[in-house]
Amino acid sequence: MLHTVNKSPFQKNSFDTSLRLSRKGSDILLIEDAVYAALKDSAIAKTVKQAVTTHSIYVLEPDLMARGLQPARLIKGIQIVGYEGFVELAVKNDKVQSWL
Amino acid sequence: MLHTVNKSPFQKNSFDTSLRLSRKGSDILLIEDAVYAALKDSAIAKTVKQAVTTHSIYVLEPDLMARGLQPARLIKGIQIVGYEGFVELAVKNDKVQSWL
Amino acid sequence: MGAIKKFMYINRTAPYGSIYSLEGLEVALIGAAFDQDVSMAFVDDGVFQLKKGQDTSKSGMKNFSLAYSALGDYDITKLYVEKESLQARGLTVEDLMPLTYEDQDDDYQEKPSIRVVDSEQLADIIAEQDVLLNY
Amino acid sequence: MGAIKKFMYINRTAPYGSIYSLEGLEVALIGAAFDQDVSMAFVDDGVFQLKKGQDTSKSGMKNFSLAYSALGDYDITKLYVEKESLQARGLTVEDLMPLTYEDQDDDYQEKPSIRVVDSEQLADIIAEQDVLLNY
Amino acid sequence: MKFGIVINEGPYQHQSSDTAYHFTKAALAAGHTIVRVFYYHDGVNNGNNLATPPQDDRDIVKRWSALSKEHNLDLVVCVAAAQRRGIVDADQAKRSGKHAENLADGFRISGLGQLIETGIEADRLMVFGD
Amino acid sequence: MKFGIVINEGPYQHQSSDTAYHFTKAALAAGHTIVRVFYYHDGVNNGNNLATPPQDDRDIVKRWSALSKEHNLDLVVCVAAAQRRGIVDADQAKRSGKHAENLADGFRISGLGQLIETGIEADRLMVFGD
Repeated sequence: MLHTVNKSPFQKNSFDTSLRLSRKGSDILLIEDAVYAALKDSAIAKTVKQAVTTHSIYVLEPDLMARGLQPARLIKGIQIVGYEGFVELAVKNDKVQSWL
Repeated sequence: MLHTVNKSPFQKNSFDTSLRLSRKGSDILLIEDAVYAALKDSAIAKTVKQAVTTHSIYVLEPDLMARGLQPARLIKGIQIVGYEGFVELAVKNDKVQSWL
Repeated sequence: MGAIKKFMYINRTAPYGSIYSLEGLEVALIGAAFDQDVSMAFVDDGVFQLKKGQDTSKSGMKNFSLAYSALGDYDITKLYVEKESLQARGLTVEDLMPLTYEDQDDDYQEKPSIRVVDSEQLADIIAEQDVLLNY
Repeated sequence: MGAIKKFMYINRTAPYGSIYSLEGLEVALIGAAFDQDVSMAFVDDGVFQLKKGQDTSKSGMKNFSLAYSALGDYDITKLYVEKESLQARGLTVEDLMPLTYEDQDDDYQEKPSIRVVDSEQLADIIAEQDVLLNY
Repeated sequence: MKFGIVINEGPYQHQSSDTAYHFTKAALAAGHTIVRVFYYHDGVNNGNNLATPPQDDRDIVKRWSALSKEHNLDLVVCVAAAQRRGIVDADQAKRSGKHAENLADGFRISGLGQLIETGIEADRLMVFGD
Repeated sequence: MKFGIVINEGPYQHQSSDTAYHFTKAALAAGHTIVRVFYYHDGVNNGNNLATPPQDDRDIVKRWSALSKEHNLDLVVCVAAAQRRGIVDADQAKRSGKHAENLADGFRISGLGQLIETGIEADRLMVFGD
């Protein structure tokens, strides 16, 4: 199952809820302001590093770029995809839930 | 100085920021979804009880009523005002900051 | 149109502060006519939608809370409320409206629609759905 | 119109996810013509507005980050960035655009506009303002 | 005392316009003056006269128009925000080659300078938004 | 594969409509079908043809109209949400006694049932909002 999140984890609880209500092994795609969750050295980096071991975490490249976040700044294990990759994730998983 | 907050403290960081960036002794008025911050026994009640000792905390009655929150459910020391009281708080304080 | 799908409406917002919950309920009521397998989840501030005693007379908004009582008549009988969300907000199931439905398979007995589940159970229920809409 | 007022624009939202930061910057640039005492605060996700290297070519949005460089020319020279917000996001001031202004009172020397302050200092600065707008 | 009111969200989606309306009414009832109501961001949608809400709900656009008429309120919609979102008066419609206007009674379209002026003229500036 | 797209926020204020647009384009480019794009809540404002964004910015309304024309997309605006917010086609304008319509090319107004139908017909339903 694919879960998308579009809110900054520093501003709203959507990312937390996506972790709480997704099964282990799910795919989580961070889009829009949720891409900030992928940042190394943040106050929530520990939670995200833990999540990388239980979920497959993806981040949308066009949204990373718009916000000036370089790939080197991301937590290891998070995978970068474009809009094509977003479509592929939606095809690969049989259902999609958007945490707004 | 009057600070207003209109977001649920369970959903967004506005209430936290209002506490961090307001001086002790300031007035804080909880309106709209921020009225939930006044609830007893919640996961953030400890923070709010502490805030009542450093700030004057008010809550907007029409918004409490709409959401079905009875006065008996509120943390002690939080004062209930109507729209008239909201206006009076804005008059009494020489400036107003809205934490959205 | 083929097989029946599992539709779940996931409610995460409080009422009145924004319109999502009201317009989300409108979707659920309209959707009931389509004979799908429908359930609703109340998570995060969504649990506040079911709070008893809503009274909008002083704020001038439309009080739509009574419409939740109609869900049973529309055969929407599975309302999952997340325990962790209730607890974090200092609420218990007694704070919620007592929503019920008449069970056609059990001599039309009146039964509670609200089912309190924990996060792990709800994650499993969500994973079983086909179509997920969010309000 | 009487005395000069202290205007502060408090920026708490990230760029691109919503329009508040772009339209907020438009207010600051227009407001500069009114000869008030203007400052800006960057708090919470607002600090991301100043992040270096924004590139919207793949997302098709308007890249307005270069307009922050114009603030100095508009005599908006006090950009307060909250230290706690930077730290929580794993950022340092080196991650931000190097915004500067020419100090008319000091032989037009180029000086940094960004002033990192802690929460307590910022609370004091906010308490000194007359008009507060939020983006 | 002179109040300025800023509304940053459209009607219905968020409560901001409701709260601002009740605050404005209460301020007027207490004898205060409203320098201006300024609509910015999606707030400009409060001036869309093509809205027809359900009969059992409040009519937010008409309510602002009526309050403006009763108290001679200056309701100003930001031109730049309005152009982005499709709120136009007859003049704007002509300039941008649109087939119609949709600005409600009592509202006028003007520049962001009016927001700054409101901040200067008002004793208190109240911001309502999301 | 058949995708359904739901958009719950208006243009510009939130990124949702942008993300939905790029997703839709990428899905079409990969050979997938779009059953319908359904606009709900403030999403109905994506269909307001009175918008004139700045020339150096994208025109979100026109972009949807153009994509619809190119790929024969069904763009549906929810009637109840649209009435609240003042988005009307010629028929709705007549029924509600409005002086004008403002629904952009390629969009049509219909009921919430179309949203449920999209969920039934599509292999994947994608929700974009705030």
